[in-house]
Amino acid sequence: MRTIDDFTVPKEYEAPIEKLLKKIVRSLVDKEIMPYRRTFDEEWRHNPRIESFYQKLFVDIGAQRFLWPAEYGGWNVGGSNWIGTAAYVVMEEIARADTGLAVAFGCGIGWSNFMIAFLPMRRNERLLEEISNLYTKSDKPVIACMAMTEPQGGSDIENTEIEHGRTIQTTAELDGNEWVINGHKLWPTNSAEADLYGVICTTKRGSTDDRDLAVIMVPADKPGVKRGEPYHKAGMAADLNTDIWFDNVRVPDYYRACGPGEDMVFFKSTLDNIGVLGSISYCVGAMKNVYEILKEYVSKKTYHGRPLKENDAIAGVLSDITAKIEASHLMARQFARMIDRPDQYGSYFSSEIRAKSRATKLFVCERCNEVCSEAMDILGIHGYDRDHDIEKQWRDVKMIQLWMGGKQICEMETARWFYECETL
Amino acid sequence: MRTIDDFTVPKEYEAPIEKLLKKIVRSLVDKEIMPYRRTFDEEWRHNPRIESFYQKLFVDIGAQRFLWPAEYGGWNVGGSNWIGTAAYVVMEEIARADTGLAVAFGCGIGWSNFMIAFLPMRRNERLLEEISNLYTKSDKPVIACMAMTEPQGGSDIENTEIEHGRTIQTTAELDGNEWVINGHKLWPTNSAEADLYGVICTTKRGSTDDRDLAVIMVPADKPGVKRGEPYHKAGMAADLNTDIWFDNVRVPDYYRACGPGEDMVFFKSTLDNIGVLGSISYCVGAMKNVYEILKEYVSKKTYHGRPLKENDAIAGVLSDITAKIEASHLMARQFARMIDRPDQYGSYFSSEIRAKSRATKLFVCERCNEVCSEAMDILGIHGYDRDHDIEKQWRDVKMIQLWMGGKQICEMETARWFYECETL
Amino acid sequence: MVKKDVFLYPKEWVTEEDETLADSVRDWADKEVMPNRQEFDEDYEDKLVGPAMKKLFVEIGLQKMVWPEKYGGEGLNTPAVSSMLVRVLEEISRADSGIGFIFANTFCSLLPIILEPDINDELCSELAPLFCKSNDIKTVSLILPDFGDPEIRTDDDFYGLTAQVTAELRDDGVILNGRNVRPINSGSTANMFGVISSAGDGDLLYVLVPENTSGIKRGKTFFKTGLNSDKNADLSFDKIKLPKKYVVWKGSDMKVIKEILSWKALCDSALCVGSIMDVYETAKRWGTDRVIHYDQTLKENPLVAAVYADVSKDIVSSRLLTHNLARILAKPEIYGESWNDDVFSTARSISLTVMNASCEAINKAMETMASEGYAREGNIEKHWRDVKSIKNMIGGEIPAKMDVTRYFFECKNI
Amino acid sequence: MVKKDVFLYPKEWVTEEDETLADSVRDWADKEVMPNRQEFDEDYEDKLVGPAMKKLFVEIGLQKMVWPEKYGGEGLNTPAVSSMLVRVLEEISRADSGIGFIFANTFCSLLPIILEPDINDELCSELAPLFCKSNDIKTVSLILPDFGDPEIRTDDDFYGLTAQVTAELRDDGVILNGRNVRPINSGSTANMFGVISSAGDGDLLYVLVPENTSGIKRGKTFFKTGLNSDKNADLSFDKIKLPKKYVVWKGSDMKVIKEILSWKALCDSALCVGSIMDVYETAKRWGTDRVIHYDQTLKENPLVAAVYADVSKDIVSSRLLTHNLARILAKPEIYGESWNDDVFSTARSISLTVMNASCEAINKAMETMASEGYAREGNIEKHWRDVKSIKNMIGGEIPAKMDVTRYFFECKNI
Repeated sequence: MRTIDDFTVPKEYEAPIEKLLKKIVRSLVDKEIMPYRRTFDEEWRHNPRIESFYQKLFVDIGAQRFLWPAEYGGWNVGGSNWIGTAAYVVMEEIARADTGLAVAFGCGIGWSNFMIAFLPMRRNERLLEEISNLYTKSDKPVIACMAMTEPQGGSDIENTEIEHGRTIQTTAELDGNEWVINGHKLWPTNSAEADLYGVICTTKRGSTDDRDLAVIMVPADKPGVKRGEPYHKAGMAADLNTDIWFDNVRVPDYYRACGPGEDMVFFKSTLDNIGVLGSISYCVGAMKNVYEILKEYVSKKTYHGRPLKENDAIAGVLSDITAKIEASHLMARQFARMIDRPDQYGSYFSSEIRAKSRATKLFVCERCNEVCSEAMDILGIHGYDRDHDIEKQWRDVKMIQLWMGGKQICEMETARWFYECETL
Repeated sequence: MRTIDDFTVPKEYEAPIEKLLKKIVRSLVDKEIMPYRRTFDEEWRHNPRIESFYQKLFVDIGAQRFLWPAEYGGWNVGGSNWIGTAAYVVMEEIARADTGLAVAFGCGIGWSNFMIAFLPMRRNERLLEEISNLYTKSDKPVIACMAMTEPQGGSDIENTEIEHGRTIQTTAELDGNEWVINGHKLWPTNSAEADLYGVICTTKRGSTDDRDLAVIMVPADKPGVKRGEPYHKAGMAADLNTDIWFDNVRVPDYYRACGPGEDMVFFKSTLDNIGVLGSISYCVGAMKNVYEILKEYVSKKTYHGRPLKENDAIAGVLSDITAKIEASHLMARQFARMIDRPDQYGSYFSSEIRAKSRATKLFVCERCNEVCSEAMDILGIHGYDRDHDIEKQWRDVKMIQLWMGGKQICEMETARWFYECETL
Repeated sequence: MVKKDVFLYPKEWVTEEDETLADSVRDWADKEVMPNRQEFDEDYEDKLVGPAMKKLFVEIGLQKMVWPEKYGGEGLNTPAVSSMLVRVLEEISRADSGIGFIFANTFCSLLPIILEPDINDELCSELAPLFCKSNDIKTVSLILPDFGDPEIRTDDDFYGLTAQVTAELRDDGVILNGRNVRPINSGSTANMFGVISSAGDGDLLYVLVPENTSGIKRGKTFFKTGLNSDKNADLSFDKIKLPKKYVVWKGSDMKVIKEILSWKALCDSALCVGSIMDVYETAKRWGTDRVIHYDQTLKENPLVAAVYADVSKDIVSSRLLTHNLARILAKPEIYGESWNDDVFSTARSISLTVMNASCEAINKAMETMASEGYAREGNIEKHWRDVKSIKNMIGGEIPAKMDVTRYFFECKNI
Repeated sequence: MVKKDVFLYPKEWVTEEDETLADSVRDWADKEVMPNRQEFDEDYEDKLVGPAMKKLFVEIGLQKMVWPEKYGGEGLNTPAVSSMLVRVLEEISRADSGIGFIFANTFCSLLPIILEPDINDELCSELAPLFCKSNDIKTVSLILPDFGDPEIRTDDDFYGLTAQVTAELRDDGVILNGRNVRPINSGSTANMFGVISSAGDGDLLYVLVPENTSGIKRGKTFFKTGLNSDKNADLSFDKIKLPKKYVVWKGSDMKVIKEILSWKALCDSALCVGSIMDVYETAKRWGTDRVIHYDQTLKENPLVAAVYADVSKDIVSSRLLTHNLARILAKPEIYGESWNDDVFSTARSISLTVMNASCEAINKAMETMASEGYAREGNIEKHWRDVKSIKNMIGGEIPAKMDVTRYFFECKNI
């Protein structure tokens, strides 16, 4: 019988430990998440099951030691040339059960460490050591959060090519050997439960000089950090979003990630590489889950006295869904590979990779929304009840399309590169 | 400046001579086809320019010697483990200029030789020698044609999994050591100009036994072969389609391709492998051409006093087009790779490859239709004139979706495998 | 607030009385729902929905209106009620589609006994007081054929779909049986059930079942995507027995089912239109207040404006089509009866078109609002969930499509 | 042949006279076009199109009808002509959209001088005889703003689009200039040109230009995707000089352009509807005659039937919407004037919806016909090319979308 593992995997791109990783994560989510995920929506304020899952995945299995350099107690996977694929596979597997958890995981351990440790720029050893210790030595899950969006400006902050940080309202001022941070961020993944914030701020309001953009690490327990209640959303309840206010928050000067100019590169890479890799993995994970649920339903329920899947019209929809998953998965795997092999595909800081990453997110998110919606429609009057989980995926995945500047910025970044537009 | 070569090529899948092949074919079509293709539509009855192009490509460059085994005077590319990719690249390049020419090329030299020579079944040496000599020794282009569709039955003949040849009306009877063929075929590529027909027929009308399906080679100059006038179509004028009647046509018994049972495998492979590889390469070639034309148009014409491409709304459409091309191209390249590497992806006779090939054709054709249509809409009141060639591609590519059983059979084959349907 | 005619509709077909009623429903919505509508979704203890509904159903009196005058109603029980229905449902759905959905399905369930010229006097005289004299909300839960389930039944009762309930007609009454029965609406709360059941001999029955009939068991109210003001639950009918008078219709020609579905198509469409007109208001406000690129109003960005064009187009068309369907149902003398195949197929066609356009419109509007489109407080995502749920309750897109093709292409077996 | 009301439309709005005229156009189509319509596309020597058009334009008399009675016309020059126009264009387009397209654009070009209540007596008395008394076909070629070209002009004259012709108003007349001018229709053959031109001072002019004006040069008739009964060619106006009376309108409020575009939206929609109703006929015939799986009628295959449902839905909606737009234009006293922003935006919205639905419907119908969908003899691909061409002639989808959003979202800069 065909399963989600029958979608084509480009064999040439498989990571060395890919199959093992898949197996470990799938068995964990099948046990810890799948049986309970239907209740997540009502537990959007507080969900103890997620904490227990984090403990198992981050600490017991050791995911939070995964990426770090060996010299700081990590497993150095972040330095391998298959990190993109490995990260993709893990996130896809979690997303199959719950995309909210997958993004919480992706953002929680993904960006900060990977970036600081492995970006080919000035390595901020002192900060790296501090953060790495936080992750590798802790026996509690450590959750990070990248705080970028602000109350106004749409996707201006993410629109680095045009705005160059001009609209950022959160400020960082150097006072002696400390940064003083003031501002208001909202919506980021993990914002309501993070231990560590990476705050996108400006050292000079209104500036369009890339060097004035700063990424500064702010531990959540610093005085002046205040956060709101979790938002109530259409779905994706496992990811807790809220407002964060920084009121004269002081951190040491070396908490700035990389420094003037390089912070902008860091920030872009967070969006273009890790952000996109995550987004498309969540979409594909959700779609594969839709496939497996749908398959069971259409094999059981009948129409004209025969299983739904034997009706040509329904089979037509099933096959459209399948083709979209196959295409999205292949596109996603290609992108993961491009992250793994800059020697083949060029630096992942390049404008080419940025454009292609956005084109990929644009395309995969759109297909994912369609797949979930079409599947729901097949279920008829059972499509809208919690029992089949497809409606959950439908609600959850819309968020992926909307975040990181949404669909429009993907369109602008894609057009800008492929058509040499200058003013978008 | 970005060009059609900036769509992502999976580096790991590149064929050894891929770049060279591209260059040779592109320079040929840029010179011989591009400047003249606008007139093809009015020359649908007879087009001398195409003949000259064939002479250059098939004979002078030697494309018709390309695939054959070395022992029969060929270059043995058909036996390489990069034949799928190499064939894909060549067909895509021709299709960029004219999909009708590309399919005429693909069918003209592609299927017959490749299949007989390299399918892992009984090798019909006597036939192979005869046909290979036809190709490798001729100083004129040799054009082949696979005759399958009949006046009734929709896609029944192509629907081998369900019909098993039951509806084939063209018969082959063994009379001594000769096959006697009777029947009526219509629509196949090259039918109006082929030198050699591969005729799908049955040795027993109404049979559902795969062994009764026969693929028999019929040289066009045999007595009893009659063909009609070329059809007048919506586009794709460079491919000449017509009716063919076989009236007691006699050929030697060894002109049957492989024999009972194996002919069915041969036929399926023609559709699932070569047919699909061709179809998707034509689509991608056309889409890339649309991209380059469109790019020029939106860079020049203005709206609100600025180039069209600098209008965000138009850029949005441009980027959707781009993402569709990128996705289709990647999916197509993956399929070519799967043909190249049965060691990695399994035999290309498998039901898995069949299903995935159809899913790929389904998906890529649909995107291609959308891309051409959206591009045409951007052009406004210039969209419908011959001058921009986009309307030509729009008219031409619809055919690709319709042939080989059309969209519906792609849907049924995909659903059948991924959902284990039994009665579609 | 959007003027009621920003999106043009054939005003000639809507009477002044219809507009007056629609205006009072709009007032009700603004007062009773809008101020705290975000909480309507999780109003598990019925502190908000019930009281608001009561005002609408009882005080404004919707539940009384559609009954014949001679039985205590207000006599809006002619086909000409359709345009009023559309305007009223538009206004309810603008605030909360779930409440509109309950009213719509109650109305559709009662149609076969209340609608001129075929009034069922026996049942009207018995049931009208319940709806016209009570101070409580009264609703009917509609139970239609569904996909089959091999563990229960898979018979082809209604063009490939299976009746969820079986009926055994005896001399002294009718016995209904069914388990895991999924109603369209109000399974947890309805005062009556309108049930399509199969007699097994090729005939279908439409039976009205009072809630207190012994042998009815209601399951737990389940969580669902949207329409959360409506509390739904699966039911079981364990050999429930009813007097024959409750068998409203019996036959093999599907007449009553098609009548109900044609009117349900109208109501569903009107609910969708109400929703997307509110989405329009919200999106417009957002697009006007939000600034990007330092000094550009969001709605002035051409890419966003292109999305708004798609949203607007969908509303323009959906509203016009819905009002046209109302007219078609209002004038059987011109367009034919609601159960005729041409009207039935046209109704199903229009409702599919409107639902799809509405889902698409909301989906796109969300995409211009970034995360706010996804937050409860953005007031868009609820419509997105509600309208998708309405579409689900059409009973599967493919069977609905077959209803369209069957007439236009004269098919027999689909 | 499909009955004219298989797809319901608001018959109440169509008069008996309208239907009678439509019937005679249907007869014309069946007799003059249908028997050899496949050849209309390549009728380079005008052996078929011209004679057929002449019967329609002159003998049946379409070109005379819309002129005021007092100038020799038949007085169908009121807004109420809209429903007749739709029915007639439906019938023409069923057979050949190109011919309908010529008539539609001729009508739209003349609107500003012939339509009640704003009749231009001077031009009517001069021009009416040309159209009403002649035994030859008389047509007007419409020239609208287009995307700009840096080698010519890129001014923002009409919401970002550039007038293709510039005008210089002098005391003794007007001088027009333009090169590479692309008309909407009939560049090769028209007897007159209806030209939107820019005065350079923010004002636009609508000028009627007789074909014999010196300085007009017509390019070669070009090959195009569809609408091949219409012979189009680029033009150049080399300082052509005209008396002032030919300046029909001058202003900065876009009034006349919006009026023309609103009516053009109606005509384009009606043409699309006529096309897809014929596509429906052909697809139905094919689906009924064709056998697959040995003994299954094609249309009984559920997958094919699902495609047919999409096709049917698109026709149901498109036809209703088009007739609604006709009503909106027919009744300015209820819905407002055709150049008002709400009517203009609604018209643009409906025409976009109808065009897209029509393109989609034909596209899908083709997909059920395998190669036959692609062959000329299948009689579908011509509609596919024609309708796509009509859509192209809207002047770019994005500008049209901006026309929709500008009103509904109150945008200023798009």
